Amino acid sequence: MSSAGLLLAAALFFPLVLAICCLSARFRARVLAVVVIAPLPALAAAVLVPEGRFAFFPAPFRLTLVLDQPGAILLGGAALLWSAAGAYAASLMARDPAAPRFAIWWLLTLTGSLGLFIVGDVVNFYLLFTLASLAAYGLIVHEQSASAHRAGVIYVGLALLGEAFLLIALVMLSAMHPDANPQIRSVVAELPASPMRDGTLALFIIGFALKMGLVPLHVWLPLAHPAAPTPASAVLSGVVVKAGVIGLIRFLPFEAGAPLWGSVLIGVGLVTAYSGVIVGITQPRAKTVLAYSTMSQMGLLAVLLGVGLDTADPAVTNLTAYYAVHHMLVKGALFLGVGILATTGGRRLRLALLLTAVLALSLGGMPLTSGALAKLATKPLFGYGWLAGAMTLAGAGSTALMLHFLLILRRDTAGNTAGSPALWQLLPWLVVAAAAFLIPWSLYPAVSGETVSGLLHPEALWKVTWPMLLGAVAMLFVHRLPQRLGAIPEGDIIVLAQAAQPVARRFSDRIGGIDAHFRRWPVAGFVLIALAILLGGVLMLQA
Amino acid sequence: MALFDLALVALLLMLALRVVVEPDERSAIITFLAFGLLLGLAWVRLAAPDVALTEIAIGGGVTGILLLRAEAALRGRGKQAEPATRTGKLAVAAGSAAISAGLGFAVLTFSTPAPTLAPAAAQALPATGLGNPVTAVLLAFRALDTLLEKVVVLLALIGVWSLAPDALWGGAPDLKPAAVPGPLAYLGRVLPPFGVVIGVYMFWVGADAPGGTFQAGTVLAAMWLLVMMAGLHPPPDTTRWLLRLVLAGGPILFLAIAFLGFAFADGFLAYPKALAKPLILAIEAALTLSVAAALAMLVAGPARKAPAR
Amino acid sequence: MTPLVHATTPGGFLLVLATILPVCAVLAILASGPRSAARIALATFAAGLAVAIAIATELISSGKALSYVVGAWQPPLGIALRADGLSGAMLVMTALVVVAVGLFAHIQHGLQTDAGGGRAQTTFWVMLLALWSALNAVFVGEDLFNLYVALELLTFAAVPLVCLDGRAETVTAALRYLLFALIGSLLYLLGAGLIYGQYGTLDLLALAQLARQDPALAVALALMIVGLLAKAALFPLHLWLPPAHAGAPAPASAVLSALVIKAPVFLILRLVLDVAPPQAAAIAGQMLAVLGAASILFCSVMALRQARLKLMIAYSTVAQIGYLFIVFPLAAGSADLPPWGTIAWTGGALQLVSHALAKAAMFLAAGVIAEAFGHDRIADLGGFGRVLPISAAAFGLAGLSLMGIPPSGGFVAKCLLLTAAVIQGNPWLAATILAGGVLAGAYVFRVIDKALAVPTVPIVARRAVPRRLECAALALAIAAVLIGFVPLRPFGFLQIGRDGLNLAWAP
Amino acid sequence: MMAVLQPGVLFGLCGAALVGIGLFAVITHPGLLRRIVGCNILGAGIFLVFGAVARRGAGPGFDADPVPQALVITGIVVAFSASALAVALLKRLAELTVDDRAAPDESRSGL
Repeated sequence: MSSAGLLLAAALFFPLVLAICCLSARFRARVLAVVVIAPLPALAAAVLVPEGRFAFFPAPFRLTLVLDQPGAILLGGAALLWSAAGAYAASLMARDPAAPRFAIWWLLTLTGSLGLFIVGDVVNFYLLFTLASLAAYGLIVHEQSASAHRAGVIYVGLALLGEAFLLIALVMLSAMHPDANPQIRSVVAELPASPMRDGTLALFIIGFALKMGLVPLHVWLPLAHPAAPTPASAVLSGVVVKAGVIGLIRFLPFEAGAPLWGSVLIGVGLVTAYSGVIVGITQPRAKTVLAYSTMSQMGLLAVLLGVGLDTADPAVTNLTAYYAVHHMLVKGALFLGVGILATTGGRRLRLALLLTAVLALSLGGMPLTSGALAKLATKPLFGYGWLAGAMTLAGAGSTALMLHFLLILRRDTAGNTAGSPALWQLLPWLVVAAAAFLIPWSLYPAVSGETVSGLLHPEALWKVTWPMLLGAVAMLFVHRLPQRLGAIPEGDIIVLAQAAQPVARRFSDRIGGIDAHFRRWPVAGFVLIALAILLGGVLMLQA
Repeated sequence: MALFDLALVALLLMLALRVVVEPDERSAIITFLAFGLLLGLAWVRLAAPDVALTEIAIGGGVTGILLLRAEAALRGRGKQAEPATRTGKLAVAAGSAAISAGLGFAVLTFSTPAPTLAPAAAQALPATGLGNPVTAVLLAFRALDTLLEKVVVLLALIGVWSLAPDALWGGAPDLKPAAVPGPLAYLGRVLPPFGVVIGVYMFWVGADAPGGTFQAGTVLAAMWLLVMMAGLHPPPDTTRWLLRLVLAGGPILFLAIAFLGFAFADGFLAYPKALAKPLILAIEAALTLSVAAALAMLVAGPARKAPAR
Repeated sequence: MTPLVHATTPGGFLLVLATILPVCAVLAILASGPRSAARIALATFAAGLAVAIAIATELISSGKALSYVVGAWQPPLGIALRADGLSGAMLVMTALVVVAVGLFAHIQHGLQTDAGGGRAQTTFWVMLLALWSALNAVFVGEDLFNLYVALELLTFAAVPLVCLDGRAETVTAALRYLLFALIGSLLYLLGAGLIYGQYGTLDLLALAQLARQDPALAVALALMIVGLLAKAALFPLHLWLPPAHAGAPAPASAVLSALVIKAPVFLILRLVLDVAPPQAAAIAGQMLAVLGAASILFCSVMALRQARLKLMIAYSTVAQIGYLFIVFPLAAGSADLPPWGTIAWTGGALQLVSHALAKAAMFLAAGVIAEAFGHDRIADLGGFGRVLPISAAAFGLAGLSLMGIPPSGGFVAKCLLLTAAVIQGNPWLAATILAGGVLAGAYVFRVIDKALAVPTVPIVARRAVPRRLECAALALAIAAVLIGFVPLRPFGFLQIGRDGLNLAWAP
Repeated sequence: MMAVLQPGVLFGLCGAALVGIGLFAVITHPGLLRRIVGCNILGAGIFLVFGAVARRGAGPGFDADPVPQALVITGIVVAFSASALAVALLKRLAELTVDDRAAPDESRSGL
């Protein structure tokens, strides 16, 4: 086993081992100190390990790890964010008696979400996906408020549903494969020829869309992300939603293409991108606005993947990963920033607000920021048709949404007394913010195939600037709309689901009534006789 | 004889229906007992004297005591639960009739010539030294069933005992009615000696002629019950070692001989050829006592008196 | 074609020991009095576990089924015992669950103030041992009447367990259970009689070759299968199960739910696969699958509705039993593949075993909860995970298996069944399996959510519960998870001893 | 027609009818004691079917096949044990419900 393989394996197993060590009470008491180092092997692997696939353990338990470009990009960014957010959490929760519990959920979610970026076989993908999905519940409900609990319940319900869709999709994908635990690559290569191709793709898209928060399966996202403690919000919104992205990257047949499902993804993605902006702009809470922004950005990623699927362009996976890592770091930094700003006052507040503003506008594509890079790198994909226009408009929407976010922040921090955040909260924030700037710059040439100097060209600058101006103008108008704030409740269409509750209750009561009926002695006896006659009759007819 | 059979069948069905529709609990049970005795006759007509004896002793005798005592204990507070509606009754009646019809059809279409193990049993009979093939089936060919069935009876008995209130656990059941009716006391004094003789005789001839451990055991059980009900001898505490020994003794001896088969014969539950008959007789003797004690205690029910400490 | 006959194989005597050892212990307890019950039972656990493991080892090393001709009387006159791979798996599973539950009960009894020899304790030991005997007899039985006696033994051992606490509700439940099970076993006996009348033998191996399509067999199979369904409590014949399993003391519930209802299911499997001719098996399988699917969906919703933890687990049992019945159409053999070569067969067997382990763990955990808090109302258990972390973990791990979440035995089982449904193009069954998993997730999560909650008024234990007690549940739950790692397919353990029966499947 | 009148068939049919009657009783009768009696009728019917099978199996030197007869003997004993257990449960239940009326809610304290 090469040292590269071992390092990659350590990326997966190190946090897992730390989580298992928590069985010891002594270790548990100090576990907060290690959450910052848990993702470091992954970070090292993302930088040091060359592309390739590595197999561990003999046949029935074989685990395949794969590092390719999209995986490495996402793994590196995610590991960095996990580490920084971990440091932030360790400082934030130093006095919280429930911190060890939080740390265990943290480590488990971390293991799952990082592992997903490198796992190469079907069974272990599902295992890690499940781990990331279910362990995140512990992060969401940590604060034990009523809203956190409600968010957690809705989250788990939808996550279980997503698991079911994903499971049947994976089974359909690999049912015909002779190997009990096939490689993702090889079964996906066989997918276009499968008779169940369309069904499988539909189920994959549903399953992963749920995780990404695409309309109409997004309802958990704006409830769950704001409910969690700040560092958890950062990783949930930054990394954990990317489980859906990596899923689509791994399981959609980009080589062969699937125009129908590409169009579906584009359509769903656009609807998500716009509705995220429209609903987000009515939200009065900063973290909720960020959650809707995440949803909107996931919509854009879905459009990217849809285009790739439509045109059978495998290169789209790299670009998607690039866009995703930009969003991952920026969104992580923004969530941490909300926490920082709440404890900052005086002169430092202005600096912090400034940095936050840069980060926020980066999502809208502010020139020279990662957002601009991501938008420029992906622009060629859309050509010059209506789709390019739609994407530009979405960028304008993002700008408007982020301006709304900044206005809320200014309102919220207006009354802050002078003070400064703890060093170990400030530092991680700065690191993530810096990474959000540096990593996309350093990757740009490799991903887009163009030089960095091209970015400074006035034409390129204008290309990203005018949508921002459009967004700013739009915000000027929207700002004046009366009764905008709170017009749409958090979680928007979940309200409809709640209206259906009496129906569900009636259905359940009906079931209970039927059960009570069947459990009466004469009825059960009659059913017994009837079953015997039925079975006997059928068998006799055949004899 | 066909006419007799037809009349018997008609009578049996009538009595069974009567048991079902009779509103009065006590008459229904007495009808059922009559049904049980007639059933014994049916078994004679089926060339099954062993079964006939068992049916009369258990179906007509011990079950009768059991049900009548239950009826007396439950009178006035009998459990009425979940009555069926009229349509429900009709539906169940139709269903039951359909089941009967299907069964009848199956009985009529049994393959001919009828498959039988009689020749095989006849061939194997000499190896057991027994004359009664039914006894041979019970204690040699299918001895495992008999062994497990003994455990079933004991288990039912322990189950019945477990229904005693905690404070009375290990105590004695109470069979004696508040006032012992004269005839019962008289029967209790007169019958048992005869009964014991009949029981021992049944056991003794069982090896070669109709009869055997169950029939004998049941007769003995009935006699013991009579004695206890007449108040001549109170039932023992369920923790009494003698009672426990008699109960467990039969199956234990059976098991011991079964295990010896590993060493001295062809394996578990096999008998050495020369000793087959004496061994089987020994097992039967112990089992008869066990069966008698178990059946009697089953009828007697759970403890109703605190144990003597 | 040469008829298959039973011949005692080396190690065949182990089958006798498996059925008879616990019976010996019952008799020993009866003879020596209640005070020694616990000691005798504990000694039997060790011996019985050793026998079960020896049987599994012998099966693996010889690769053939174990047989024993009792008393050297060849069937059909005599009785034979036989254990193939599936039986072996059942025997080991039974031994594991019985021993874990027995240890739990022993620790629990130790907590009570009065000395041993009490009514409930002695009865528990006797019934547990008898139950073990009966289960083993069912799993190795080859003779339809011998199996009837074993089934009755099982019922008579199970019924007193239901009403050990002697309250009116549990006695009602026990009586209802006894009567319904009695109807079931009588129908089974009737079917056995018809089969004897038609074929002159009760030996399953012989029947596998003799059975043809004829009316008597049709009626017999219908009666036997439906009678066994009543004992297995498959929806809509589950009237007796929820009150009986929820009312019994925790260790009793654990064996009732984990093991006792598996015996009739196992027999249905044998009847359909070994006795029924292929077309009849296909039709019966379809009907059983419909009932199984209804059971999964209906009783999962019912489990979700329950306010009491033990009732919830009991309904979950009825739902999980449903999975064993949807195996029939999925495992339908083809010309070149016998049923036991299919992945659905493996999945079904795995579901049987992992459910047994998980359900026993769940009931034991529920028992600890009830012991600690004095009630099992789910709504009032907020934060119990803080007080009883090990039990909460056991419940959660067992829940993973029920939900079919990896890594666990339940996951692998459901995955195999799903794969079979997909390969066969049976979307309804696939959807049922998935929906059952989601519903199971919902009702397990309801409890987990309570375990993790932090209520405003912290929940306090009415009495302290020793860690040892909780560990029995945890061990079973861990076993239910680990069973997911047993490599079943290349291993072929479940196929041992089944190839001889190919004859019956040749078209 | 004569074939039907042979004991081996006639009593088999009688057994079949008894099974139906017994099933009807055990399912529809509201009285629990009568349900137990119904079970016994059901059992009697089943044993008669066995008896008919045994009678049909008469061979040289035997009036009937001894194996089903032995099975019936075992079955009768098992059925009696079942009745005894059921009756004991029923009596206990009657006692408990009477006690309950005297001292309500005593039984609800524990689990």
